[in-house]
Parts: sequence; C-alpha cells; structure tokens
Amino acid sequence: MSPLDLLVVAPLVFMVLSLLAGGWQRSLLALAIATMAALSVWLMTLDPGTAHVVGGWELPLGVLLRADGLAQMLVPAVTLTAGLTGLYALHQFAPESHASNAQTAAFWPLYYLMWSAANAAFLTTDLFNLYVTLEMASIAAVAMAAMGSVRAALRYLLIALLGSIFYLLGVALILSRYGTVDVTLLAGMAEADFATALALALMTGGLLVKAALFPLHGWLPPAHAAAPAPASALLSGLVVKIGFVITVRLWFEGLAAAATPAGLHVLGGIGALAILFGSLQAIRQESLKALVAYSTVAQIGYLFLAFPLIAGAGHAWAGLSFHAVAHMIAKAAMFLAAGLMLKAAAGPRIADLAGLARAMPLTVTAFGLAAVSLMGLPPSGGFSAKFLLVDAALRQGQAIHAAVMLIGGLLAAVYLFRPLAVAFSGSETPAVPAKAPSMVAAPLALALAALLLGFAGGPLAELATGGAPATVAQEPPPSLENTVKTASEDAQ
Amino acid sequence: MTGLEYAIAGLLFMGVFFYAAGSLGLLRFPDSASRLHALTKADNVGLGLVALAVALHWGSVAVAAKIAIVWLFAIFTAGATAQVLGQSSKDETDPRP
Amino acid sequence: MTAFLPLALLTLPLVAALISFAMPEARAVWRDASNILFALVKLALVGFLLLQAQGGVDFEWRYEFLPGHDFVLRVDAIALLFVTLSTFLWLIATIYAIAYFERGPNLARFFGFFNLCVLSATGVAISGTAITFFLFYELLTLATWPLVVHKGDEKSLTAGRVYLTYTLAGSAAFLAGILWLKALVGPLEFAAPPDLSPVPTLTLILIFVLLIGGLGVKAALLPFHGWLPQAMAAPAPVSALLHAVAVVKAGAYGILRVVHDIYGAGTVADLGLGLPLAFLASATILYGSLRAVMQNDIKKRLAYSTVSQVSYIVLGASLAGPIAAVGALVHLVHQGIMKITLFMCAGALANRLHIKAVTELDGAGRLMPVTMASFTIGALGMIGVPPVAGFISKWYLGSGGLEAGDAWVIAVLAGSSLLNSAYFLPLLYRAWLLPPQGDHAPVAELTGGWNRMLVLPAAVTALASLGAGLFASFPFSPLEWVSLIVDAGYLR
Amino acid sequence: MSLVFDLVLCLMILGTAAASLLMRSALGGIVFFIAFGNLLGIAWLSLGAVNVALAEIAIGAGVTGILLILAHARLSAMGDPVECEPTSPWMRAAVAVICGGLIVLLSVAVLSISPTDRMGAQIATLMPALGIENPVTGVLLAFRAYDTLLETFVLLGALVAVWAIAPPGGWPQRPASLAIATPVSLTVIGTFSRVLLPASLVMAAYLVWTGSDLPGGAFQGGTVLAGGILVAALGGAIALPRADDMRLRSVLVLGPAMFLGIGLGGIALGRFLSYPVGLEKALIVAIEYALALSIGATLALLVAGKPVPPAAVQEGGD
Amino acid sequence: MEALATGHLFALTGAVLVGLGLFGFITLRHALRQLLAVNVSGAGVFLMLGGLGRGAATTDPFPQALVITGIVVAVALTAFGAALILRQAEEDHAAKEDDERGGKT
Amino acid sequence: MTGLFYAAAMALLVTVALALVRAWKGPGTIDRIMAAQLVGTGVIGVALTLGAARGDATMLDAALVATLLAALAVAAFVASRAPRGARKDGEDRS
Repeated sequence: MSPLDLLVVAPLVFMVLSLLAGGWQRSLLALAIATMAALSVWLMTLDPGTAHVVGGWELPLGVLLRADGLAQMLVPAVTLTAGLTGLYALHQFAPESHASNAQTAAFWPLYYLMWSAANAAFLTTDLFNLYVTLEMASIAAVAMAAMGSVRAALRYLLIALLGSIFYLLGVALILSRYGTVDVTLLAGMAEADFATALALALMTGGLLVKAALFPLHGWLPPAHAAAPAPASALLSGLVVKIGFVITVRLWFEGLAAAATPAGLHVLGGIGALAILFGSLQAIRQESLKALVAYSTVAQIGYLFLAFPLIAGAGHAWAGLSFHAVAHMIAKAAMFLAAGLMLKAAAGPRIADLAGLARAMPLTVTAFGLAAVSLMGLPPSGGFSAKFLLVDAALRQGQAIHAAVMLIGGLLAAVYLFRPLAVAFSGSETPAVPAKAPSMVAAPLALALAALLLGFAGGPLAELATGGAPATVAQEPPPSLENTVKTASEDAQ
Repeated sequence: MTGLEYAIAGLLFMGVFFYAAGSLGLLRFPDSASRLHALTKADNVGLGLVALAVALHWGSVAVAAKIAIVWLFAIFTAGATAQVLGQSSKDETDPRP
Repeated sequence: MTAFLPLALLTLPLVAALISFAMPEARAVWRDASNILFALVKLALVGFLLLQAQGGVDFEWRYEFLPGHDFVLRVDAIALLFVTLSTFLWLIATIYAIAYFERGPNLARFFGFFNLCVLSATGVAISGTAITFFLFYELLTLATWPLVVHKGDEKSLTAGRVYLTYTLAGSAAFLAGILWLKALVGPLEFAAPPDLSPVPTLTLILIFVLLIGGLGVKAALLPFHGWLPQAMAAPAPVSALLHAVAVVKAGAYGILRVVHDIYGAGTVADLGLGLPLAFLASATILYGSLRAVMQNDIKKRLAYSTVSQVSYIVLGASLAGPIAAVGALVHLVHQGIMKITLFMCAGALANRLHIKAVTELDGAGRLMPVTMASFTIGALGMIGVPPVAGFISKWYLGSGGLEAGDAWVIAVLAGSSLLNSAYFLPLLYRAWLLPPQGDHAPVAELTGGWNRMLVLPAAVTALASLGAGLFASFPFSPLEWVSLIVDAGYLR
Repeated sequence: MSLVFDLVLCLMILGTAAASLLMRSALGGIVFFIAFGNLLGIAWLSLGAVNVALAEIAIGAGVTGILLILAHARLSAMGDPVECEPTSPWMRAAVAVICGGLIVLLSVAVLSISPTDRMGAQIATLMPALGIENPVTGVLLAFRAYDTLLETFVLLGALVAVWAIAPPGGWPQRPASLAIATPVSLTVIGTFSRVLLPASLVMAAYLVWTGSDLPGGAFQGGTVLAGGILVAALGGAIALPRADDMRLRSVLVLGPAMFLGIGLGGIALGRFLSYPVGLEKALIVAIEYALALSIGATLALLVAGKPVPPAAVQEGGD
Repeated sequence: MEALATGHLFALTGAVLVGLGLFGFITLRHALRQLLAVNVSGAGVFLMLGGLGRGAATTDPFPQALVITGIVVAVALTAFGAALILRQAEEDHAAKEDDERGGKT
Repeated sequence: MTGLFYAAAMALLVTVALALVRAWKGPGTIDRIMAAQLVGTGVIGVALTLGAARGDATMLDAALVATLLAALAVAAFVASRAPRGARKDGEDRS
C-alpha cells in the first residue's frame, strides 16, 4: 500500500463518480480534498526516493512510480492549488446547474482528470507513461480553455498535439536505442550518441511547447486569458509545470549523459529571453487576464534559466523546485482573484478596476500577495526561489543570469503594480455582487500559502533536494556557526 | 508444385487480373456511371477469386468460413453503396478537380 | 526565552497590523485603542531592552530560512538606538494619525500598512545580516506603497509609481550587491564582519557602488532622490513616518551598516571610497537645501529639507573616525524627532487652516500658537541653532570632519546652515510677524477631545528635540547612548 | 521477395500520405488518408504485428476516417469549403527544407539503431503466469496496465471535453443526427446499417474473445463496436442517447471503473493493479469485455460530436 | 539480415512520414487538414517504433502495445479536435449571419 | 508458394495504386468514393494474400475488420453527403 498510486488513482475514482453524481459534486469535492490532502501528507513523510513498480511488474517492463523531492514538493502543492481552486469553482460551476449547463457538467470530471494527470506526471519515471499523462492533461486543459474561447482552445490543441508527436518521437528513439523508457534505468545506460542527443532535443522541443517556453508560447496567452478563472488557475498553475518537470527529469536524470553544457546554456538563454519577452508583453496588455497570462510566459522563463545553474555551486535545484511550487500557487491565486475582480469590474480592462481595493479588500489583498510572490519580493516563496537562483548564479559567476532575474523581478513589478494601483485609485466604491465566502477565501488562502512558503524555506529546500538526481550539485549545508566563527576569528 | 498449388496460382492470377481490370476501368472510363460499373463488378470478382485461392491454401473450414464472410461482406457493401452512389451521381457535378 | 525578545519586537506591530486589517471600520475605536496599546507595550519592551543592553547584553535569534542563509535578528546597541526612535515615534505618529484622519475612509487598510511599516523599520534596525536587512528593507517598500497611494487620486498614483520604480530598482541593485559579496566571502553578519582581503579591489568597489546605490535610493542620495518630493502626495502622518523613521532612515541606517559593519570604515577609506561618498553626501546636502529654498508648498519644502538632512548621516558615515560616526548616529535620532515635528505641524496647519503654501502662512503663529511654536523649535533645530538637538549633530559632524582631516566639511555644514536658514526663517517670519490673511479666528488647539492630539504630539516631539539638545550630556540622551556605542567599538 | 513487397508498400504509404496532405480537395485528402491508414495496417501485418494492424485498420483508418468524413460534411454544410489558402512558394520551400532536415536527422538516428526484438523473450517468460497467450494483451493489461488504465481515461476525458463545448441549449441533449443525405440514400444506408450493427457486435465480441490468446483485444473490439453504432446511427437504425442518460453514463464508465476497481482490489493483495494468482486471466478478460463496451460507446459518441439543441437534431444538421 | 533491412525500411518510412506530417501541419491553413497532418506524423512515429522493434522472426510486443495505446490516444484527441473545429465553424457561421442581419436592418 | 502469394499481394498493391490515381484525379466526389472503395477491397485482398504468404492465419481477422470498416467508411461518406439539391436549400436558409 503506497500513496504513490493512490495519488494518481484517487482523482480518477472521483472522476468516475463525478460523471455519475450529478448534483452531488459538493460532497464529492469535499471527499476528494480530504483524501488528497491525507495522501499528500503521507507522501511528504516518505523517505525521498521511495519507489515501486506498478502491479509488481519489474523494470524495464513495468512502470516505476517514485517520490523524489521534487514530487514531494509539487504534489502537495497541486493538492493545495487544485483543492482550493475546486472550492472556488463550486460557485462558478455550481453543481445545481449541471442539468442545464454543459460546462458545469463537464468541468468536474475534467477537473479530476487534470488533477490525476498532474500527480501522475510528477510521480512517474516512465517516459511513455508520461506521454499518456501529457495527453490526459492536454485533454482536460484544452477542454477547460474551450469554455472560454473555442478558437484559442483549438490552437492550443493543435500545438499540444504537435508537441506530443515530437515528444513521442524522442521516446520511440530512446526505447529503440536502449530497450527501456524508464528514467532511472536510462540514467545508468544513456550515452551521448547521436540518437540519444536527437531524442533529447526532440523531446525537449515537444515539452517546451507544452510548457509554453518562449518562443513556443504563442498558444498560451489567448487560452489562459479566455478561460474561466478556475480553469485559468489550473492551466497556468498545474499544466505548464508538467512539461517542465518532464524536461527536468530528462536533462538531469535520464539523459543527463547527452545533456551538454552548451545545451543547458541554450535552454538558459531561451529562459532569459522568455523572462524579458513575457514581461514586456505583460506590460503592454490592457486586459487584466491577458496580463496575468503573459506573466506566466515570463515566469516559465525562470524555470529554464535555472538549467545551466543546477550542476554548479549554490542551491539552484532547490530554487528551481521552489519556483515551480511558488509560481503554481501564486499564479492560481492571482487568476482566481482576477476572476473575482473582473466579475465586479465594469469591463475586462485594467482601467476598469478602479475602486476595487475598497470594494473587495480581501480579493485585492490576495491579488497583491500573489503579486509579491511573483515579483520575487520577500517574504514569499517566489522570493526564496529567485533568491536561491540569483545566489547560485552569482556564485557561479553567471552575472548575466543574475541580472536578468533581477530585471525580470523589476519588470514584474511594473506590470503587476499597475492593476493594483488602479484598484487603489478612484473615489467611488463600486457595487460588488455578493460572493460566497469560500470564493473569496480560496485565492486568499492560496496567496497566503505562497507567502508562507517564504518562511519554510529551510525545511522545504531540504525536502526538494532529497532524492535529487546525481547531476545536481550536492553540497552539504554549510554549518553556519562554523563559518561565523571563522569569520570572526579572521576579524580578530 | 502440386495440382492444388496450380489451382491456387491460377485463381490468384485471375483474381489479380480482375482487380486490375477494375482499377483500370475506374481509371480509364470516361464518366462516373460507367466507372461505378467497373468498380462494383470487377473488384468483387477479383476479391472472390483471391479469397478462394487463400481459402484453398489454408485448407481449413474455419478459415474458409471467415474468408467467405469477408467476401460476402464486401459484396454486400459494394451493392449497397453502388445503389446510393448511383442515385447521387445523377446530380453530381463537382466543379473542382 | 530572551532569544525570542527580538522576535517580540516584530510580533507586536505585526499583531497590531493584523488587528487593524481585520477590524471593520465601525469598530474604529477598538482599532485605535489596540494600536496605542501595542505601541505602549512595545515601548515598555524597548525600555527593558535598553536597560539590559546597557549592561552589554545582546539578544539574538536565528533561523535558517534558506539553505545556507540564516535569518538573524540581533538587538545590539545601535539597533536599539534606531528601535527606540522608531518605537517612540510610532506611538506619537499613531496618536497623531488617529486625530488627523478622524473617521476617514479606508483607515483599516491605512493603519494596517502603517503598522507593517513600523514592523519593517524595526526589522531593518535589528537585522543581524545583510540578507535579513534586505528582507525588511524590501518589506518596507511594500508596506509603504499603499500608504503613498492612500488617497487614490492621480497624484498619489503617480507618486506611488515613481516611488516603486526608484525603490525596487534600488533593492535589486542592493540584492545583487549582497549576494555577489556573499558569494565571494560568505555570510555577511554585521556582528562578525567578513574578511574582504581575498576579493579584488575592483570587485569590492563595484559591489560597494551597488550597495550604496541600492541604499542611496531610500536615503534619497543625489541622483536617486526624485521619489521623495513626489511622495508628498501622501497624507501628513505618512510623510511624517516616511521622513522621520521609516524609509529614508532605513536607507541611511543601511549605509551606516555597510560602511561600518560590512566593509569597515578603514577599508572604505583604503579603497578610496570614503571621499567620493562624502562628496556625494555633501552635494546632496547642498542641492536639497537649494531646492528647498525654491519650494512654495510647505510639505515639498520639508521634503527637500529631508533630502538634505538625511545626507548628514551619510556624510558622517563616510568620514572615517569616531566623532563623525557619533555625529551620524546622533543625527539619525535628532533628525527623526525634529522632522516628525515639522511634518506633524504642517499636517495640522493644512488640516485646520487649510494652509499648504508658504505664502499662506501669514499670521499662523497667532492662529495656532502651540503648533507654530513646535514648528519653530523644529526649524531652529534643523538650522542648527543651539540648544536644539540639531546643533549637537552638526557640531559632531564638523568636529568629525576636522578629525578626519577634511576641513571642507565645515564649509559644507556652514553653507547648508545658511541655506537652512534661508528656507526656514522666512517661514517663521511670516507666521509670527505678519498679520493673518483673511478673517481666520484663532483655532482652539488644545480643546475638544481627540482634536488636541493633532497638536500635542508635535509639541511633545518639539520638546524632545529641545531636551535632546539641552540634556545632551545626561545618561540615556541620544548623544550619550551614541557615544557609548562608539566607545564600545560597535562601529569599526 | 518480401523486401520488395515492403518497399512497394512503403512507397505507397508515403505516396498516400503525401497526397492526403498536398491535395487541394479536402475530401480527396481524407480519401487518401483512409487509404493511407489501410496501407499502414498492411505494413503492420508485414511487420508481423497483427494486433497493431487491427488497431490501425479499425481506429487509424476506420474510425478516424469516419470522423474526418463527418467533420468535412458538416463543415461543408455550414459553407466552409475546407479550402486552404495556398501558402507562398518561398514559405513552402523553407518549410520543406526544415522538414527535410528533420527527416535526414531522424534517418541517421534510425540507421544508427539496429532493429531487434528487445523484450519479446522477457515478456514470453512472464506470459505463462498470466494464463493468456497474446503477449501484446499481456503488456497492455498486465505489465503496462497502468498506461492502459490512464489511456481509457484519456478517451473518457475526450468525450467529456466534447460535451463541454455543447452549444447553448444543447445540454444535455443528443448529438446531432449524423446523416444529412437524401431520404433515398438514407433508406439504403438504413437497411445496410441494420445488417452492419449486429455484424459489428459479433465481430467486436470475437475480437475481444480472441484477444487474450490471439491478436485482438478490447481496443480493436471496442472500435469495431463503435463503428457499428455509428453506422446504425447514420442510417437512423438507432438514436444516440442523451448525454445525461444514466444508462449511457453507466456504460461509459463501466470499463474504466471495473479496471480501477480490480486495480484497487489488488491493493488488498499488496499492490495496486496486481492480479491475484490464478485469477489473472479471468480478471483480464473481464476488464477487456467491460472496456470494449465502454470504448465502443465512448468512441461512437466522440465521433458523433457534442450534444445539440433538439431542433437541430430534427433539422438533421447542426 | 532481411529482418534488419525490413525494420529499417519501415522505420525510415516512419521518419519520412513524420517530416511529411510536419510539412503539412505548417503549410496547411485549415485546422481539419492540420489535424490530418498531425495524424500522419503520429502514424510515422508509430511506424518507427514498430520498425525498430522488428526482430528476426517477430516484432517486439512491447512497442506494439505502446503503439496501440498511442493510436487510441490519437483518435481521442483527433475526435476532440474535430469537435472543436466544428464548434468554431458554428460560432463563425452564427457571427456571419448576425452580421448580415445587422447589415440589412 | 510464399513467393507466389507475395507476388499476388504486390500485384494487388499495384492495382490499389491505380485506383489511387483516380482518387487523386477525381473529378467528382463520387469518383473519389469509388476509388476509396476499390482501395478498401484491394487492401482486403492484400491482407488475405499476405496472411497466406506469411503463414499467419490471424491476418484474416485484419481482413475481416478491414471489410467491416471499409463498409462503414463508405456508408459514412454516402450518408453524410448532402446532394446538390439539399445543399441549395441549406444555402437559401442562411
């Protein structure tokens, strides 16, 4: 008995039930959140690296599920994000209207499907299983995007399909070359030959499309901006992380042999461009949700900018994990808050938000706190992430990377303070439609979680580095007392 | 080669011939109606002959039954579609090549 | 147990902030009461710490907030100086703000951020490492922004934008500087200064420029001062707090820490950085004064005066030698109580008589004698007239300049005093010696319940600044305390 | 000889693929795509992978073909000719160079790997424990049952996704009528479908039954079933159910739920998705039948499309 | 030897199919045709898997199973894609009709 | 014998290719559908002969499935095609 399979399977059980439950979604969701929370806690208590094959079929035939530090951080974050987003969605997709509203009826099964896909992606080390997982996520994500704009969803689907093909192409080469698709086995066998390098390049290309890394991000802003708020929260929070995590597993574990420093630097460079491009685009947006969506494009950049830093000094791996988690939570909070704000505002533009800080202080607070994390200001998970990454960059002499991250933070401040300032402006207090408490609480709780993440940095970083792949710099945590002592001795 | 094998070879040859005739007809006949003619007759005869050859080759009743089903299905399909196609080909003039 | 005392210093304003946020506007009385109560409790705590610290006890609390990075709170003598100032002025400013706003809109928000501001200032004061300092420094930016844009009009929004642009860019530079230095020499503990000898000189200079550039923004050093006059769009209590304790002081205090506790005054001088910094400070002093002369708006004039006066601290910090250090530190306190007096008076004038421009001041002394008397004390102190506190600071700065062999400092001080007179004396002349314009009746300053609290706090701080000058050589006076610090070798 | 046959086959596969993409006429493209799918099926036969051939012929060529035909017809009915603006020759040349480059890279990689049956032997040693003989079914329902489980949820999710885009008033009605032909044609197709539906049922059952030991299985069987349902619906022999029909829902989730249930039951014995000794074959076959039924219903409804308002159903279009 | 050649032959065909599909995906401007192109590419990948799993007498059942999974996933996504295309066309159609109606009045 | 079946299979492939030429040329939809059907029949023939050539009786099942689905595809083609008259009606309605 292990939480690893249950974390994937339980949401599927709930998906089946939700298809049969009709108006009982509320109870189902409560049950789901309780179950998943318990399983997540269980997962966090496992020793990092705990793994087992599904059904007892050994590798290379079977599928291995594994709880490494990255998964032990991401899966609970998914539980938090998805759970709270679900509470919010209970109002937007009120179960009572399941008989008359297609989106309501479809949302809940898709929601559980996405939840399962995210957990499955973070927990498995099997490249082919990851393909199926990617497609699970794609289906749910595109369908949710279609609830906002069919056009954007169609574009998303086509691009996602192409991405999957490239990924699968790589998997085919790897399977044929090595006779296994398991990352842990590949880590010991992979060689830096042409087929492997090509496979890595193809898979990375396909995954970058799904992770929406500049310049393959084109599908993201329209889809994420148009979707209903809870859907956007899940899309930006969960789905793009899947592609990212698989890329990490390839580059630093499975195919690390073929991951040349040049390749890592190319990815890092693209990440840097993504930060700058996404931020500048976000600054230009007039619509609030488009702004938040472009912010995702920029924030994805950080994840890849960290790639060339992983193997060097510092704690880039922890920073990377932190950023993935902090962005997931904060971005979900921001989309949910933005959804509430737009419901109260006169229109979709940022200029329509005037006076909302007075009318809905809690929601604007949630938006603000999420913004703090996304800008990387203290105290927040986003800060911890950026801090560790900048620290690692400077320790490795990568001044440009550090500069880009710092400038990215400033640009984020430029675009994120704009809606906040407008919300603070105006003398009129707009009339705000009544909202259910849980709808207000969800973004606030997420934003607070993003904030609190900044306080738990030490233990969480330890969690993240547990079971990290061998390519990650394993430096013993410097015992501070010693360093202080030596420093003061030197001073004397 | 045994007699059976000669028979199989002959059947196969004939079958392929009918197939080819059907294809050529489809390709060379001037209008849709006559092409339909070529299609529905020739290739089903071809299939029948090939099927017979294969059935003889396997020499098993079960396989033969399966093959018979295949053939019957093909004929049935051809018949049904030909009828519909014939109906609608009357008002068919697709402007685009 | 005592290790948690530094934490308690932060917890008190935090709890006050949370209570303020949570309390509905209708419960304003409770909010006001709790704010004052917490300020009093904190004052008592500070008193206790003062007694302890006199015996040479330092309090420290540390926690590894990220791998390899400790969060250190350390209450030493210098920190206590700043903490005492901020705690005392917090109480005063809170009382004043309650009277100033009466029952205006958005006060829950206002007092919440006000308290967060105090929290950050306290944190800045008791930070034990450069990184801890940065955390609070950045938090300060975030907490003050809502105060700056509090009014929500076009002017405040612009001011908020300008403020953020300057301060966030500054923090980014500061962060880059400390992380860079940390990458080279290990943790930057103020109590255990790092060994800089292995670092190349050019790098050290570059990092110094980053650090001072980052801190100079909040300290309103010359090229980075632009935000401060704009921030006058904020309500008077905010200006009072910003100028006297929170923002500019944090910058100046940071420069003190960098020069003395990270680099060490000797190293700064060896690197040839002291003199340029002193020149920059001097230029700021003169430039700020010149600009102040040209302002008609009272608050703007005071703002430029702050630009000038804060640089005294920087000047003192940049001159090697204990006397200048005493001048710098003591001015940190003196400028605070004097400047808060002036701003509270300006606020009272604007509130009661709607006087905002210098040219409207005619006869104000007759209409609001108590207020104008306080204002006069503050202004004379700024000019450096004995026995008001300002004189003491300037005396020590001048002596420090002589001690360091930089006699030109005297000329700067003299020039600045002249300019100070040029912008303060006409004001006093109008207020006391010219007849009132229009038909204003004298204001009942000291009657009417809370109304008097608009006037009394300024009177208290005015008396304090007088006392700080008069009783400069008595125990527990700022000067004595500072001398104690310097003698104890806290500043290198 | 077989190599020559394979060579001709591959050339034809490439030709049909190219034609399906390059043709101006979309319908022509679809015809070529179906031919392409069938030829691929032959290719799989030639590789000795009859399981895949069945799947490719049934799903890749068959159901996908029907899907594309219907989509094309519906688009045409709405006045969308499914025409592509021809892209500029320069652009085509540039893209051709890129794609050519990709092909070269892939070819080099492919040639650096020597084709072998890597896991066949290992799988063969494990098969006796399962009590079935078709190794592909063994992989699908035992060794990689986890993949297969998730895959069935991809299918189910796709159907829910299609439901999500029902037009206003369409929920929870029936999918649009598939046929937009003349009454005469419909009569013929109707008769035709009355024969095809039972035939498909029999065929599906046969494929699932044979699948445990011989090529076949739940997916192939389910697809054939879906095809039968679709043609029956096309000819008006049956009406597709409403989306909120609980019987329908039960059928849709039957397979996935049974798979999940048996998987979770395995936890009692120690591991998720482990089959109790001795019951392997029974459980696998049970899962396969349930899955085939669910897959058939799911695929048929997927192809039929989103629910539409009742008026649109009667009009015959959407 | 012949098995080797057969395997490579099919795998190479698969490689070319991938390229062809990609070409079609980029140059074709109608979503339905793009969907078709993706399917061609996908089939190419499957064929590569099959070709490279071709042994002396048999084809590796492992990639076979993966291909079957892949085919099913592909049809699910293709069906959803087609539904989206149709819904999109309906929306455009309705918008056009609205425009025309607006133009007349 | 194997060679003979292979030869037949190859010849059938060629006839399929010929039919495909018609599918390419069109000109009408009917022509394409007929070509499609011929391709279908041809593929069934190929499956049968290939099964015989490789000595794998299970390939008959492939032929069987191909027959069934070819029928389905053609039925879909026919049923979903709105004749010209009907199409005109549709245009009038819009």
